[in-house]
Amino acid sequence: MTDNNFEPTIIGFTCNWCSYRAADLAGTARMKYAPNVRLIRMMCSGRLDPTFVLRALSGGADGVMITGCHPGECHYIEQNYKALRRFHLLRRVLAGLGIEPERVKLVWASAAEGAKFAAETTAFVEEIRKLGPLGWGKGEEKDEGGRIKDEDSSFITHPSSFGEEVSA
Amino acid sequence: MTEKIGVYVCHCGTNIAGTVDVKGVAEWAAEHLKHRGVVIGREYKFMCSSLGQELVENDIKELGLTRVIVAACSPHLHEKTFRTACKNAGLNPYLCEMVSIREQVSWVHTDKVAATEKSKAVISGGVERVLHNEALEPIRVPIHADTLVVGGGIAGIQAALEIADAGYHVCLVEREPSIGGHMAQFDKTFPTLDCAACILTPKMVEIGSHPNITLLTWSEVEKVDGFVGNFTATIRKKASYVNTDSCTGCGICWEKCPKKVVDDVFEAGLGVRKAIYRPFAQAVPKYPVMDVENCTYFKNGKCKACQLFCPTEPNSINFEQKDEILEVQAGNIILATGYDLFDTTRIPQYGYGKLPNVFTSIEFERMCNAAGPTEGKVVLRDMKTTPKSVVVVHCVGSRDENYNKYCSSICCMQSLKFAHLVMERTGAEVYNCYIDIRTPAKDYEEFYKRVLEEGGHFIRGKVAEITDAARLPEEEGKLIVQVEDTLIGKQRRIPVDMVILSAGIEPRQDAKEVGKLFGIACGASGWYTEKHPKLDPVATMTEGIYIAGCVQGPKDIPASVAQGAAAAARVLGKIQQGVIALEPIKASINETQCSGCRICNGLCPFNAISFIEDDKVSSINPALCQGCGTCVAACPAGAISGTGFSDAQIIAQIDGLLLRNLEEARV
Amino acid sequence: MKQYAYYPGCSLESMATSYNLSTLEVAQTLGVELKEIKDWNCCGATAYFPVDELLAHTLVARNLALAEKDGLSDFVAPCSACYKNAYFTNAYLKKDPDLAEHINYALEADNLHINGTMTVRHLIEVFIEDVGLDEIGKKVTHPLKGLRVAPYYGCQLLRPRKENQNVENPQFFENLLSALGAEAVDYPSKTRCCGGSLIVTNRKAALDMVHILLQDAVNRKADVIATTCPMCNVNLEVYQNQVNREFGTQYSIPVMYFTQLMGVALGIKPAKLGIGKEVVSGEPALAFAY
Amino acid sequence: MTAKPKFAMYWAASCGGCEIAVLNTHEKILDVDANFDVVFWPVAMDAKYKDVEAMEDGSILLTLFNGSIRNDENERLAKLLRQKSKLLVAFGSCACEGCIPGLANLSPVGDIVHTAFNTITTDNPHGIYPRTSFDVPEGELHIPTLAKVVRPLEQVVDVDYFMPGCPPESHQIAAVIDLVIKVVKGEAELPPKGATIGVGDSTVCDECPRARNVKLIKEFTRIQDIAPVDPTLCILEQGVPCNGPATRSGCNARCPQAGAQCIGCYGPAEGVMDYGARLITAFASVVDATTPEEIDRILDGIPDPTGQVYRFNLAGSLLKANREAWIKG
Amino acid sequence: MDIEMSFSEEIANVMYASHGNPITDCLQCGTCSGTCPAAEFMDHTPRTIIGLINAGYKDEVLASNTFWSCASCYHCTVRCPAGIDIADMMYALKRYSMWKGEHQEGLIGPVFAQSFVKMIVDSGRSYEPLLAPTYIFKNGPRGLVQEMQTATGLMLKGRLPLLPKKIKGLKKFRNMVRRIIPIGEPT
Ligand SMILES: Cc1cc2nc3c(=O)[nH]c(=O)nc-3n(C[C@H](O)[C@H](O)[C@H](O)COP(=O)(O)OP(=O)(O)OC[C@H]3O[C@@H](n4cnc5c(N)ncnc54)[C@H](O)[C@@H]3O)c2cc1C
Ligand SMILES: Cc1cc2nc3c(=O)[nH]c(=O)nc-3n(C[C@H](O)[C@H](O)[C@H](O)COP(=O)(O)OP(=O)(O)OC[C@H]3O[C@@H](n4cnc5c(N)ncnc54)[C@H](O)[C@@H]3O)c2cc1C
Ligand code: SF4
Ligand code: SF4
Ligand code: SF4
Ligand code: SF4
Ligand code: SF4
Ligand code: SF4
Ligand code: SF4
Ligand code: SF4
Repeated sequence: MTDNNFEPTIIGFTCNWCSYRAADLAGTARMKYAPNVRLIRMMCSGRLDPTFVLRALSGGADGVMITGCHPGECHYIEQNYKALRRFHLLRRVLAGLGIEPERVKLVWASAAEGAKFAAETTAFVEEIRKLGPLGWGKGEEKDEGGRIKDEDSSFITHPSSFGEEVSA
Repeated sequence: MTEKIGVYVCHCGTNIAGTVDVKGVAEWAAEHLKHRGVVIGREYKFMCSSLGQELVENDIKELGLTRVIVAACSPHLHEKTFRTACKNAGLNPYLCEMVSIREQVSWVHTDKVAATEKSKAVISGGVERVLHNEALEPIRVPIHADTLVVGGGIAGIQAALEIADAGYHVCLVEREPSIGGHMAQFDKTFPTLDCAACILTPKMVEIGSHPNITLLTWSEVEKVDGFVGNFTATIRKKASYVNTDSCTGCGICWEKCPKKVVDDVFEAGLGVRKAIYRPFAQAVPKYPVMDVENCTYFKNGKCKACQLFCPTEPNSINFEQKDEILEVQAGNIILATGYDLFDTTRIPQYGYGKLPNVFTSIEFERMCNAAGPTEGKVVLRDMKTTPKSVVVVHCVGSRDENYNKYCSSICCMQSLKFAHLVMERTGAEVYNCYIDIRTPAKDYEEFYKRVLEEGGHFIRGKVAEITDAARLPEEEGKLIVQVEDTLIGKQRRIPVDMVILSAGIEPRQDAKEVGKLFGIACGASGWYTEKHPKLDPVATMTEGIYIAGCVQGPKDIPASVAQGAAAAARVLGKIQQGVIALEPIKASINETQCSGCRICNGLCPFNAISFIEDDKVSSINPALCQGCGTCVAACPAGAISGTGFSDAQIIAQIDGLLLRNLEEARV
Repeated sequence: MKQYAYYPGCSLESMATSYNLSTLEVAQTLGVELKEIKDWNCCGATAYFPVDELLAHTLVARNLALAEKDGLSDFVAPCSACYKNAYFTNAYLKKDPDLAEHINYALEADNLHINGTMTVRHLIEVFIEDVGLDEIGKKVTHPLKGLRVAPYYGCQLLRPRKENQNVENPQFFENLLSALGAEAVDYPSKTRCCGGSLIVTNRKAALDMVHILLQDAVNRKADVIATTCPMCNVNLEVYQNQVNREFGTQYSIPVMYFTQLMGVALGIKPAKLGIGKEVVSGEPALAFAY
Repeated sequence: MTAKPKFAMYWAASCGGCEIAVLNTHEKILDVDANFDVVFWPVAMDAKYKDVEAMEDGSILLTLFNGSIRNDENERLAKLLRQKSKLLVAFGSCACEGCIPGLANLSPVGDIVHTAFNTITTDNPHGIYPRTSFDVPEGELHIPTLAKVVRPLEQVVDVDYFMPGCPPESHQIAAVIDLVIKVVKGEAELPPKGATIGVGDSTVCDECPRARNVKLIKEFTRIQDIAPVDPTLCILEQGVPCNGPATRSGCNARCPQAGAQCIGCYGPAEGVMDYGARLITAFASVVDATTPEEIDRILDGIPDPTGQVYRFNLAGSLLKANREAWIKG
Repeated sequence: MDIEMSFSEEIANVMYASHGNPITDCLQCGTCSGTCPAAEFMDHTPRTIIGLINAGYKDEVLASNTFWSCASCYHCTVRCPAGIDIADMMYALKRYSMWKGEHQEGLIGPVFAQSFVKMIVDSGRSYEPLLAPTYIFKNGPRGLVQEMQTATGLMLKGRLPLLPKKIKGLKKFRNMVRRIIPIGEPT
């Protein structure tokens, strides 16, 4: 399924010291990249709680980009390694849930790597475009009580693939 | 209470307005985020101008805004500006958030529609986040006026003297029996060729006698507790077996000591000392230390010659002395533990250790030193023959993927110094084999010129190998240095009597462990990481811990001294302030919810998290916490929360960015 | 007892028969079971790479695949060039799935497949690592006392770097010689190239390189040069005449395979070790062993 | 004497363990009878749906609803009981977060039906599948139809209180019953709406007697693969992924006390949005490695990470289901 | 993007990919040339060749005998401070020049390499006497005499077999080779 008009929505988590600055640098240098990524600034990639990724994916994002300082260059010494470990386990869990692990990407970008940030962002948007929409946001629209609407809980009656009853 | 939020969208001239429909965005926010508490959406040409700031201030006062969003450039540029404006208008500055629609929208996108839509999403995210912001106050901690300096090389000496002269107390801890560091080993120092001892000794003496300095030599820091303003260091003062109250440093003990030991540290293996020794004549302090590994008495229970001959009353030799553990309080710490020399045996093709007349740079320095093992004579390993020809090899272990990738930055100048000294003392022919000659400081190029004028030969080429296998008669009995002379494109074999390896410099072997003690990190090459490589080279990421000299990276004496002084200035600034305000971006643990699982305990690089055994809960020391948030994200019980970066804030921002807030009213 | 996939290589069937003989004898004495790979092909020494890199790797891979098919996992080559080729093809195959795919496609045509389960070592490594110097020392019946041997490692045994090996001043050959009771000479050109691959294509350069090796050995008063490779051996031995003619020298120094020296020390009859096939006779140097 | 307040209990998609747990409160069950008028409890007494329908809205004081919402009947009853009850309690893990039935969300419902009716373990030579409605002379018969995903009670109706556990511990049930009785008598106040009741403040580790240290794991493994197991040391420290650190306390650390790792039936701690995320971060935090290869090697020791972190919570998690089940249903 | 490939990129591309092949990282330090045992016989030192490649002097490089004089000893490779596999690069240059059919006149290397490969492809094994005629005359009459003497000496010692060997599964072997390089259809 490739939808040519599909514009992915991507949430990017950036670290205050490196990748957020890399994004700033890409701006200062007027580099161009795809507008599909919306960034959140955290103090460190180590702040990345997997909940955030799950929230983004379940709330309508088609992909999540996590960025931090290169290994060995973390502003907080070694916290990006912790982000790396979580990222690895999270991807495994997502795969178990049938979600392409490629929808979550980890990029190391130093404050000087504006070009890398721009290039990785554009590349990621293209990767997600190829994967197609994730399709979670819609299902969670709530009615006034904060519950899933009736029409979403589409009941199964007769899936066409099911065999017909054969009279004896 | 219902929040009143003001949204301000900046044109930045045409910087933003050129790509984003600023007016449309401001109106959209006012209308579509009304149910989220936005009471006003304004646009303005230059938000950071004084008029722009006044706009915000007036709205706070007149409309009673309780939260502010400024959509403009990067928060790294103007967050402070707008937070200050809020503060001036009586709003807690932490209730103001900036979102970037310039660096991250208008400058990087071209499609006006997409850029405008993204701006709306970004603002929506900001609005949701700011709804969860809390009013915060900076944390204030008092600063202890004493300073701990670790490492008594030239950098540490300089730092200690600056602070002590300013009237504050310093404790200087040095691992070796004497301060002085590497500089004490040299004879002359480039580029002016002053005698190292002549300029260093006065400073060492000053340290020894300064009323504001406690000097702890033969000592090491074992533990550091506390945080900026209030560190407690546990220091082990190793037993020297000499009672410094009575010892006069007369030297009779080491004269009489029968046990000779090759001095691998100060004399770089070229000279000998005794089992009881003072590393060099000008050592500070003047007292000897006993090397129990080699002392005959400690080995087989007999000797005690030193005690027998010691003339003082009471006798200064005390075989019963024990290590002492001291605790020192300090408000700030300066680390100046210097460097190690690259181990040249790691490059077997240079023959060091196998070919006797291949010397290291430090060996050569000792040889040139009038107080050294050859009394300043430049001779071969036989300690008598004067060399007639010498090759100085540059970049040994530096600029090489196989060893250290970086340039050691001192060895070019040091090699030029060696060329000069060899010519001055022996008249020998000297060849410098180099890749590039790097002389980027005042009077350095002039020094290079001088060596050229003195007749030094320069061969551009990294030495491939050094051998004693002669092929031609003129090579017999010589060291042959094989190198491509790249300027003529020929492989050359240069037969000489002596080779000096300008070994590079490396982080101290224990730099990583020592760094951990103080909560600071090493970069990829192993040097300590500074807060900012250009704008804050002596501070570290850990408040209150400073670095100076070669711990921060390879550098020469002038630069080490400059950093020592700079670190001292930073510390003095802190002491003068009396109290320090820390950003209130901190993590804290809810004790009721904490299960004491200890998952978080290993995660904080600043040792901010500790486990309280009695209550079986973990706890965070806010002064040590740097606010990275790693533990917040890690606690499986959800017991850790962070001010300024709470789960609620980030989750809300995610929802806002995804525009999930538009459909329903949840205020 | 562990079996090794033995890859003799072409030279051991022609110029270097004595290497083959002595290898098999010594292996047997030490209880190392060498099982020759069935229908192996030439690995191409250094001559394939200039033509086609993929072909070069494929030819090597075929031998590895044959060994795999035999259910063996330890590939042993006595020739340093063969060893180097096998070592790197094997290493690249393991870390480069693309290459492995290409090669397996070609191997399919020969009903073969390679999974990358092999470890590749040189014969001398197997003796030192698996038998052990202590064990070898214990089996020595005729210590090579007083024999000054120049241990010639050559290049392909060491280079390019294999893991964390000391490529500039290795010591394992010296240690082996000491275990045999011989005196290892501090041989300055022990890791210098003998020019083996140039002997055909650039005779002048090759002879110059051989000359330097002989000169260093003679200057260090070696009685014999020991080698680990048929190419080095032939180069250093067979071309001594040509060197003498070219440089006006008088070299006549025996060049023996390390396995021959081991054999002598282990008390194996010289004839069984192919001793006597040399152009420069080793007999005077080894006289005491007769 | 005023009429006794009314009590109901219902069993939706669940195993029935919750009902047993209520009976397991022993003599406490008599208090229920003494203090309440049991109007609807299909497992214990006969009653018709239409009787309930006939009741006045809000006339039942307390309904303990166990089981998740798997089909339209479950949903209908959930809505009905919500309408008729003052206090609706999601009782047990299934009602709170989907529990084991929720693991069905790993597959599209079509696959589930297919597996049930047409695999080698089923003797169904003609490939006959049940229909959800069928015409008989008496009229049209309905059997409940499956929803595309299993949902916890809260995703269908408003819930007043949550009482997790698979099943909830009997001492906790007893405590809750006591509390409600006290409230009825005016001796106590109800906790705020939406609260989780019958649980502790912290997580299982809080009640676990095992000793613990800073954790650095080089190898994850299964408990049966370590010998000997240290009975006094934290199981997680011994390399076995224990869900205790993330699981709400209240069970008295039953599993770790008995020598097994906690598998997480009490659900997330207070304020936690996604239980699985908390476990991901907990396990990842103790992995002692810095290179991707080494991290992967260590994580290989957790063979089914999704099952490990979502055994009881999948339906109640942020993502709720496997993608295929969610999209295709 | 149709940017033309630089000569150094072309060469890097014919080198084994997983090395990274950073030939543009060369510092021009000369370690390789200082090390090279064959440097004296090369018209350009290895370092100069890298310099010429990076500067795009393709014709000069192809006309040079440097890479044909390389003994593949890898001594330069292990010493290069920039992590460049120079010996591998020399192989790449050989391949490149044979591919383009451009090399210095009168070199034995290219002929030898080709006849060697042909022999192996034909028989699966190598055999010294068969190879000899292809290059032996290049060394001139004196070389020929020397070669004959050397060969006779070996023959007498039983070190030169009289007949070439072949492997058994030759047909399948050739099919395998065919999947990599064109050697003509099976007959
Ligand atoms: C051969 C050579 C020649 C040189 N010549 C010149 C020259 O002519 N001119 C010039 O400008 N520069 C020269 N330099 C550079 C110069 O040596 C350095 O710039 C300077 O010494 C750096 O001083 P430092 O205080 O940072 O380090 P160091 O001199 O290394 O001092 C560090 C001190 O810390 C102590 N220490 C280490 N670890 C601990 C610990 N854990 N606890 C307590 N104490 C500890 C050490 O014992 C030492 O005393 C030369 C360098 C070399 C190698
Ligand atoms: C082209 C170029 C590129 C460079 N790039 C880099 C780089 O990338 N990274 C790097 O680290 N360094 C770089 N440098 C070096 C860097 O510019 C200097 O190290 C640095 O700017 C020095 O700062 P300064 O304050 O000493 O002097 P300056 O920047 O020159 O500042 C001196 C100030 O004093 C004022 N002034 C002068 N006389 C008087 C007076 N009599 N009364 C009052 N005010 C006076 C001047 O107007 C000026 O504002 C670069 C230099 C050049 C030339
Ligand atoms: S700590 Fe590292 S990952 Fe985190 S913000 Fe800083 S630099 Fe980035
Ligand atoms: S007792 Fe030890 S230190 Fe003293 S003189 Fe004897 S050997 Fe030297
Ligand atoms: S300072 Fe000079 S000798 Fe030292 S590493 Fe740098 S370039 Fe080489
Ligand atoms: S991770 Fe959380 S629950 Fe565990 S000890 Fe730390 S704060 Fe307490
Ligand atoms: S937020 Fe970071 S710095 Fe603060 S205690 Fe937690 S891990 Fe340590
Ligand atoms: S065994 Fe499980 S429940 Fe007990 S302390 Fe360890 S992790 Fe927590
Ligand atoms: S050794 Fe390496 S860096 Fe130096 S010239 Fe040769 S290729 Fe270039
Ligand atoms: S590999 Fe080639 S270029 Fe390199 S040193 Fe050996 S002969 Fe010279």
